[in-house]
Amino acid sequence: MPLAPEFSVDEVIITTMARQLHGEMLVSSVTAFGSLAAHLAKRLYAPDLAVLSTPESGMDVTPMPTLTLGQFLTDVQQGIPLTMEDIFDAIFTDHFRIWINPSQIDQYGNTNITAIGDWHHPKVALVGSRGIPEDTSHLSETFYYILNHSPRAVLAQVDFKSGAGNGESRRGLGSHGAPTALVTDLGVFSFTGPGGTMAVNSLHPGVTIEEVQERTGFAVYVGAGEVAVTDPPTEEDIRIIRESDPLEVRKLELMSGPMAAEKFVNIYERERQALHATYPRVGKFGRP
Amino acid sequence: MPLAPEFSVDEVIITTMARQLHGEMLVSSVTAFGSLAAHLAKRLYAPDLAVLSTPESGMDVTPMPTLTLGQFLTDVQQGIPLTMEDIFDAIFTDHFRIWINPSQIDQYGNTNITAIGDWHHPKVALVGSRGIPEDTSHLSETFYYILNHSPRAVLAQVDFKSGAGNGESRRGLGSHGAPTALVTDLGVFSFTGPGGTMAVNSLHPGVTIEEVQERTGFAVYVGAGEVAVTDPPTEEDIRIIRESDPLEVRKLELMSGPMAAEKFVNIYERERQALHATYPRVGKFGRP
Amino acid sequence: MDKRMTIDEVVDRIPNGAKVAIGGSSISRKPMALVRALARSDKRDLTVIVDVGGPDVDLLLGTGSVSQVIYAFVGFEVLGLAPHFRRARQNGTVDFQEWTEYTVMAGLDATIKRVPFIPTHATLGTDVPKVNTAFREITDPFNQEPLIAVPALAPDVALIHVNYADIQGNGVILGDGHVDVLCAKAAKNTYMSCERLLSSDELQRFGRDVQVLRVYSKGVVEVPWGAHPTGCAPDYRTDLRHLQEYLKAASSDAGWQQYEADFVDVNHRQYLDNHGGAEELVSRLKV
Amino acid sequence: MDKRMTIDEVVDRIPNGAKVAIGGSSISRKPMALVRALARSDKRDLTVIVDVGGPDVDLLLGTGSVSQVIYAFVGFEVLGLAPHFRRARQNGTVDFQEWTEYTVMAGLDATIKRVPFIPTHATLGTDVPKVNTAFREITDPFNQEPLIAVPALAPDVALIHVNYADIQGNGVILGDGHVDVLCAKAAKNTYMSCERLLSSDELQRFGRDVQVLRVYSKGVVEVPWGAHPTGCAPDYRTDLRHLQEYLKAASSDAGWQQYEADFVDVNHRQYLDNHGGAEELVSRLKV
Repeated sequence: MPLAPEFSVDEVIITTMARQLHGEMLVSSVTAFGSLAAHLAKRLYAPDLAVLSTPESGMDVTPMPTLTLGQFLTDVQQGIPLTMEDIFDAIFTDHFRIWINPSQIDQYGNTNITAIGDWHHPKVALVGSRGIPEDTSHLSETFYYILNHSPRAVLAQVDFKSGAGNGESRRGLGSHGAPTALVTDLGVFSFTGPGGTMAVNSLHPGVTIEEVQERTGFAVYVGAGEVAVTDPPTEEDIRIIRESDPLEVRKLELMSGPMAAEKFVNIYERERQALHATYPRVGKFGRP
Repeated sequence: MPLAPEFSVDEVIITTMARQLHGEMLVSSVTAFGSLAAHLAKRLYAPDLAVLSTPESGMDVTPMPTLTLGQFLTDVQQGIPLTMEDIFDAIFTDHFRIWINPSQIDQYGNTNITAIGDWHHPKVALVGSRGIPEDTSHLSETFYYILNHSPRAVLAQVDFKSGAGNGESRRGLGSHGAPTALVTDLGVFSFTGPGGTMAVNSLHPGVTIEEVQERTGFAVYVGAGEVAVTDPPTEEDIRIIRESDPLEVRKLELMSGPMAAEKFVNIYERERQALHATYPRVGKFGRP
Repeated sequence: MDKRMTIDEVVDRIPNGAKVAIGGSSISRKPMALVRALARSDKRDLTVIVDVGGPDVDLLLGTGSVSQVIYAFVGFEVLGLAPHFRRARQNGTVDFQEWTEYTVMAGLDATIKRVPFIPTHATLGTDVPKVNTAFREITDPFNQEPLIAVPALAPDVALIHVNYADIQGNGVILGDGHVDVLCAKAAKNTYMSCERLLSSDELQRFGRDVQVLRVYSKGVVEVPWGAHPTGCAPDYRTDLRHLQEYLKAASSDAGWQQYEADFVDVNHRQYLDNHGGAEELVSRLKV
Repeated sequence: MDKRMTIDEVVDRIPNGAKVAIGGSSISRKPMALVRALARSDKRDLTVIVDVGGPDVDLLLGTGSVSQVIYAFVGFEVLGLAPHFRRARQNGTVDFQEWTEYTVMAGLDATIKRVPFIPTHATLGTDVPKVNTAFREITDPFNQEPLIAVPALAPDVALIHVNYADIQGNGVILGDGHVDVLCAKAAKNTYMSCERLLSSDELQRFGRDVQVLRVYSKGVVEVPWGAHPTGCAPDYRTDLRHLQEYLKAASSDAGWQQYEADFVDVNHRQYLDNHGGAEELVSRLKV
């Protein structure tokens, strides 16, 4: 496949995320990046994936990133309805994959979405561990992404372990749920360094090791020899990503402030029409 | 209501069973007697009952006793489908009732459907405890019936406790699942005698205490004063029972030998037509 | 049995200090009409139990109705953090107990199955058991491995919102089920609002979409738009514009007082009128 | 992924000594075509795991394929006791482990949730824990009360029969679900026969009747009448006449040898022909 003549960082990240997925797995998403990575993977790299259209349901229907987590795609009888019990049974039986976007990840791959600072007196209270503890104690592969690689996000030690990484977090868990990969705007990292610490797998085109060390809160392990460059997206990768996200919901995750607000309003207004066009209200069989 | 001019023992038993049921409970049945008692109760005595049409599903559709445990009544979209998880959640939360027909019941209300003789070397291996242990550890009311009251069926001690009665069986259980009532062809019994043993509540019309003692494997407790007579069925009870069981599936439970075989064949041939007439194959919405 | 009641009759049945489980998930199918009525009532010291919380938890914190929150997550998803939740966590004015998505489900299931706990490996290796004092680490009697014993969560009340219900208390959920059925089965008293009441015969046509069984329902209220501003698939999407206003209002005392006056201390009809009425909502939110 | 295979390919994948969980319930929706193929194969020393067993367990005992049975119930319902099961229990020729309906479900669920046990009050006060050596009585760490620890049941293989499936291994169950989904999720390898294969698009129209998810299926076989002589609602009722013949045959060695020759040691088409063909079955068994 010819490489895309030009691509943006979100497209590099989504393509790289997509290429990590494989096998016949339920794939759930609570972000546009996760949703698009799953969709792209199913189209090009892992055709057996059972991609969900909402965080917990709508199996095997083309997901479209929406601001409301695809909560409408289970209306029409495309997509197989699942229950929360199905989701956690799939996690416990290792038939589930998800790309997690933590607020903090540390050198051992411990992750934090709960609080900045001490849990009991947080500087910033975040959202709570949600389902990350289940993922990090049961899945044979756990995937993380961070869009803005910085010393505050990728640091020596997380303030609170919402998810279990390597090292002493493994006590009583063995390898179940150990961290597999971290994708950031700088590169792809694994946890194969000394003692299961973070190591460089590949750097995105144009990124240097110095930049990585500068923007990381600890010394990232770099193996011997040449550092690989991340395979860039192909034209087909880019085409599928752009077709799958006509509203550009993915761009929101990269923005903040007034720019994001404007984009948000714009997407929200167009979302209804787009959803309606993509998923006409044929209604549910037997529905009065 | 006028009493029925004439009625048979099965109709007395079913009516008596029906009059024990009350409240808003899921009622499941694996016998014609249980199914008819539930149906009669809902019609006349306990309108809030949620009667199932199969052992585990088909809630709130008129059950018709069938040789195949009503497995067809969930075809048409009458009746709310339940799962086995729903059934046991209803048992554990005490929203469930069932009339159990044990092979043996003893003076403490322990019941046996597993084996005659020693479990390891049974004289007769029966079917296994099925769900009776769940009922007798969780329900606030447990109901039993026996069609042929005899010293072999109603005895001092069961050969194997498939279900927990009173006395030392209550250890660690408290009152959860303790026996409530036993209905036989002789009368209605509770477990309110000394130490939670079996006691006479009422005798069916024409039955004497002597007959009960004769046909029981232990001395049944009889309270002071006059022994009550079971309220006989009314004409409406009888009418509903007969209308609800046009094939007379209930009669099979009272028969044995060639007579039963003949009846069985007769019912089985007519069942298909009767089911078809009662539950036309409108088919399931959305079914190809 | 006809279990219809009004929103206020539901609130009257919730005592001060009650443990209230709330269905739905973050910005999806929260029983917001019931939650708003509870928030504007004088009920206090509530313990709120949610798997994935959002505007429901945040509003009850904003009105000072809550003394404890048991949660796996509280947030506004794409819109960001929950303002009153964040403030209360940081000020320590309310007791918070952090659980996780499965352990909340397991805690409710333990109550349903009348067992004191359910064992799991979930949360081992994380800091959750360090801050959640309800959890206990036990040793598996079979293999001597460490396990977390998740204790039973026993709500006094469950509040859920569904698409359709009948007057007997059967409920149809057409979109994602979230943990509503677990809440309904685990709570001593479950109250359900619905977009529309149907006859029991109509309801039965939904087959396995009938997810809430009447034996678990104590009361049913017909409340169109009863999940607003959260979404109720397939009837309407989440009102993110309103949630943006909510976040803006919650950022100042004056703003919040105005929000309460306009959208909390009013009955459901006035609430809809203050959004320009149902027609306006239809045009923005029906897909 | 196209997971279609033949009945014999399914049997080839089941090793001697395998733990085989079988779906259905007594005389309802047992995967009898797969069970018959297993029974006529040279596979031996199988452990059969059923919640509510019937002709499935009895046939595999009759052909000497089984060395252990884990069960809550084995019987022919209205027709009475299971002859080979009864004989084997009384002669002690096979190892039997008596569980109960919920504990079998809990044991499978423990494997699904990767926990060594699930606690319950069920079977306390009965003799089941006295004869079932797999159960263990534990003391609840919270209230020091006695509980039964139900150990995980880990099938190597699950065999189930459904109404419709697609070639990817999604399965639709229209009648009662029994414990088929638990078997499918708990087993290392799940093989599913179906009355009819549908396209995945057709299958999705069944909504929540799609109960078996393809991620749990290793193989799919289209076998019309695949549950016969048990019933498969709503497609056909239980063939009680054939089960009567079965019981008669099982009462003598000669009768049983003849039964095996006519109905076990033959492929599925011959099996149907020996019943006078599908048309004959339709006339007797379709409702």
